[in-house]
Amino acid sequence: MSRRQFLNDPEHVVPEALEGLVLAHPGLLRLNPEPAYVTRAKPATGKVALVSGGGSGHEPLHAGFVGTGMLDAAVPGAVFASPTALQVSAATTAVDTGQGVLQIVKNYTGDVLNFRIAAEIAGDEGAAVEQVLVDDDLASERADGEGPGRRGTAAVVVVEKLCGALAEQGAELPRLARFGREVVGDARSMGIALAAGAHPGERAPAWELADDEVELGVGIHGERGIGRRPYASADELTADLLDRLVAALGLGRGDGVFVVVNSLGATHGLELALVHRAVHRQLAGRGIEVARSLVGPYVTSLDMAGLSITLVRADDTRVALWDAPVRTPALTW
Amino acid sequence: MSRRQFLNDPEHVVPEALEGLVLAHPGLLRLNPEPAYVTRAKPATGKVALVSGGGSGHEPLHAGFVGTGMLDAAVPGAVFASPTALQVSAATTAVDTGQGVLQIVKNYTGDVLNFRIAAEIAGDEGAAVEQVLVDDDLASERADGEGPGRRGTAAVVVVEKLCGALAEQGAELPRLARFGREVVGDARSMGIALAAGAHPGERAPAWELADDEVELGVGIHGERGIGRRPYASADELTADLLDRLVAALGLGRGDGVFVVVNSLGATHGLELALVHRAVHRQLAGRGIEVARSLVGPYVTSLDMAGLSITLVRADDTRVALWDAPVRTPALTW
Amino acid sequence: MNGSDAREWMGRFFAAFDREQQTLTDLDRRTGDGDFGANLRSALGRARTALDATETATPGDVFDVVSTAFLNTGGTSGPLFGMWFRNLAKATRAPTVGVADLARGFTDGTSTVQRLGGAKPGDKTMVDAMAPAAEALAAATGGIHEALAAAAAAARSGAEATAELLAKRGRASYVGEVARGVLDPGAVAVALLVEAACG
Amino acid sequence: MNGSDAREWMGRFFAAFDREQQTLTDLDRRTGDGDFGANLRSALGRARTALDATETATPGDVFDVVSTAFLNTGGTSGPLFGMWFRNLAKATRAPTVGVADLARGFTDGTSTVQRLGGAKPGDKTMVDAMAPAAEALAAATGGIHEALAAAAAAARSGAEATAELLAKRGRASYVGEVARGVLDPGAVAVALLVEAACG
Ligand SMILES: Nc1ncnc2c1ncn2[C@@H]1O[C@H](COP(=O)(O)OP(=O)(O)O)[C@@H](O)[C@H]1O
Ligand SMILES: Nc1ncnc2c1ncn2[C@@H]1O[C@H](COP(=O)(O)OP(=O)(O)O)[C@@H](O)[C@H]1O
Ligand SMILES: [Mg+2]
Ligand SMILES: [Mg+2]
Ligand SMILES: [Mg+2]
Ligand SMILES: [Mg+2]
Repeated sequence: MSRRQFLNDPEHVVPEALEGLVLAHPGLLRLNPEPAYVTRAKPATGKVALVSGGGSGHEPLHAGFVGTGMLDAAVPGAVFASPTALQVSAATTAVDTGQGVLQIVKNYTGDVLNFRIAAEIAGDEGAAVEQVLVDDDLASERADGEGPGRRGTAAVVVVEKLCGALAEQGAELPRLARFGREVVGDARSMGIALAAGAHPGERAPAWELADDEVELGVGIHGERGIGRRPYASADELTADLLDRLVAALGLGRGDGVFVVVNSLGATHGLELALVHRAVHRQLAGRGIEVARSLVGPYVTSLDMAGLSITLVRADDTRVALWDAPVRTPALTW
Repeated sequence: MSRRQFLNDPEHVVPEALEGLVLAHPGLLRLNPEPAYVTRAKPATGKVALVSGGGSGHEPLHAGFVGTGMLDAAVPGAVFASPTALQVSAATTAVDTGQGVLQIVKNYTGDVLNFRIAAEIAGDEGAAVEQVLVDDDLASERADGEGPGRRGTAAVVVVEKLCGALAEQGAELPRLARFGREVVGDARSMGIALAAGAHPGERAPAWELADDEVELGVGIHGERGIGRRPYASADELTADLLDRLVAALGLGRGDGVFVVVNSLGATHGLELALVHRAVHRQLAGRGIEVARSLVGPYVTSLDMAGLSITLVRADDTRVALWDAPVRTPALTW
Repeated sequence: MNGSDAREWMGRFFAAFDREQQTLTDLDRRTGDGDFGANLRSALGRARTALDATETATPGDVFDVVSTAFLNTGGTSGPLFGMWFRNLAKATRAPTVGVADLARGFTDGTSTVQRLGGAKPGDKTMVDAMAPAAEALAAATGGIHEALAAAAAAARSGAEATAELLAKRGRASYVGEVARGVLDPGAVAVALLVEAACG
Repeated sequence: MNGSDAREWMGRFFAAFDREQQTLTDLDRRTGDGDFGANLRSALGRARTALDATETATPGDVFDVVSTAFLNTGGTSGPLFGMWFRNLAKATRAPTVGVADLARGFTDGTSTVQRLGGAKPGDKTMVDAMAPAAEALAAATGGIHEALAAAAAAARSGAEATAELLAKRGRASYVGEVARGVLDPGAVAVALLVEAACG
């Protein structure tokens, strides 16, 4: 089966989409075209700046989370490719107002390398830079701890929201970085797909599944997951993911969590909502309280038909930060 | 090719999704399970109440637009089927606080019939009810004016937003109804699809397209459109839709419009954003100013790969109403 | 007619529908989308359950329950039948009602259905059985049994006449000539309903 | 070495790359993902254009331009080469620089690449050519030409030796034994670069 997309030149998808995004939110976003990054329309002052970024194809991540209470800048790479070090360092120095910059980086070799270089360059130019590495994807965890480590997936939105709120309250850079790393340590995600997505301009999905199979442990770059399992009801599939997440975080009766039920691209709101119901009921059955939830497309993998579930330990401090005002294209309250 | 969805019993998709939605927004929404409708968690007083509804499968419509500055209640039917008259009348009387109720109805035979009956029943029970019929879909316009008239599609979100803001300001029922009808008269939409969606529990898409064709003028119920045209660049496809919309509204140099670039379900944020760029540039080229835009999934047709473009004439009053605060699951500022 | 007469009428209607459900579905399959039998079954099932669980005094109480059951049903016929019964209920609030009350209920119900659905007699819809039944009741001079028998006969011949008609409203209007010669299921259901009143 | 010597060095490097691009791509196809030639071409194309458009005085100015071009490139090699050149630039800010300056630049560049990429000598990466070149410069006692010739020879034999190695870093580590016997393209590119310094 062949996919098509609405696009002009596949090479220009990212810059054209950035332009279209910023035109839709002139009051919130500004686009720096060269090197490409997106900042708040009204720069914040007197606070640590937050910068994130990574490959495109995950929209609304990251540019959709630029605004009051969340990011100060987002740096988009090509589809599924890291932004360059100079893009990141330019964005970093652009938003630094002297309080320093927290970079939130998803754990992929290219992103890590380019953000690390960007941090050095920005450091040479006088910016204090700290990094929080997000590595929540349980499927990519290896028992021997070898390899590049767990990938960064949808927990990045929770990290950006909570750190964004803490920065807005005037927290200093070292504390912000420490807090962000604690949140990451308490976050795990796992994805599941019913069908792969396709790259802009390509007409075949990245892989095919048998009718009675689902792909378990998919990432957000169209990679295959860690294995297949039989297709089953939403309740059963949810239970499969939750079992693993709850065990990995060691959650038990009385614990509270943030939940993200995240569309990987083409999954409908009806499906997400009913999976969220299953998450809620199953966690309640284990005595785990859902403190807050996000249900929708937050960290997509092009038009993959799939979803991921993220759990992050919640406590009163974190809930207060969650509830703090946020005003971005994709998250506002 | 076969589709799958995340679901349990296909018969229970709607009630399960409603439960999951309301669990995700406990501060905003309340669910009345029987008859099923969704209201604000904190009922408004001292204003005309707004009620909308219709078949499910269009999420976030309508329940996603319940909240301050927009709807007071949403009444969901089964997938692509009108809610019953008693569901609607129950919701209508539940939210009436004596100022009357404005029902916003998309123009489909079943919806029109059931809302009309609901209005009579609620009227018998003492509620003053007026209706605004939304019929923006240009593709279903017939030159001879015969038949059921234009379908109601994505303009309903603009109508709900603007009327919601006006109601919040204390406007009385007759003025609200008049205003809503004026907005509808100034609104046209047109949809285009690259692939059909599939009903929950069904594995085949509703129809197939050749690789070099797109379906023009699709509605939001998986129907085929008014014809096929060759697949082309996003800029060209956008121009095709805009030409028709601009002509139908008689827009010209100096006019201002609201724009909705709406995903019909499975269309990715990158695609929507770059189509929005095309809309913006092409309208600018005609001297038409984009006053405000919405870009995202607002009125979907299950997991259809497609989008619709809506234009609504904007003026200062309407822009002020657009900018008024709104706080709902799917629209907040 | 008192409350228990009305209950018995509805019981006979449910039984008649059980017998004819397949026929009605087949008619809708040939003129519409084939769900008429299922729509009616879910409405009448709900009505039966609700009547069993509800105390009713007047005929109006009985028809209110049936009306609610129909108004809780999807499709086109459900809400229209619901409003028809609602009008009948409004006209029959007395403990015992006569031909004039029934005639008023039938007449108001028919005009509500026409107003809401936009169908006129001759459009090949339920109205083609409702309207003659209402006229027969209104014109009746004898007792209630004769009046209802006349109404039943009028409904039945109105329904039979739909075979010759071309549909102007509802789904049957989409199939045009193909539905010529086929009875309208909504009109047939009305005939069953009024016939059931005769005991 | 002054600013125009540095420019000429870079010009020879561009030319050498043009000759060897296909070979480098083939090596990356066998050990990685096959985009090394394209990544390098886009970086060097950008460097060439920028050098043409920029006034430079010192060797450091030249290497800054090249560094920026690499840091604007994706992939793994782009940013690593960019940081290598950035360190070289920092060590060569004088109008004329000598062996000691170059040695310091090469050494700092290599340790930055090792720190950022986490590769050690023997991991079958560009480091296997960078490290011996830096050591050769640091150990050189003669003039700049002899020193650079020694560095070039060291880089080349370091690159040649990668054939025997099993990759521990980068994409080549995923293919394991399959890449045994194949040169690491990054190391070969370093050899080309240092050889170009010899004129
Ligand atoms: N506009 C109308 N006015 C009156 N009766 C109608 C109208 N449209 C349809 N009907 C009646 O409804 C019947 C079909 O009912 P049903 O199958 O429940 O509706 P649907 O067409 O929605 O599937 C028809 O046989 C006809 O008698
Ligand atoms: N961690 C690392 N440290 C140093 N050099 C590396 C590392 N990983 C890869 N390389 C070098 O990069 C080269 C491949 O570069 P390139 O093709 O641009 O990267 P990618 O693997 O991202 O496609 C390899 O030949 C190797 O020399
Ligand atoms: Mg039918
Ligand atoms: Mg039907
Ligand atoms: Mg490569
Ligand atoms: Mg690569």
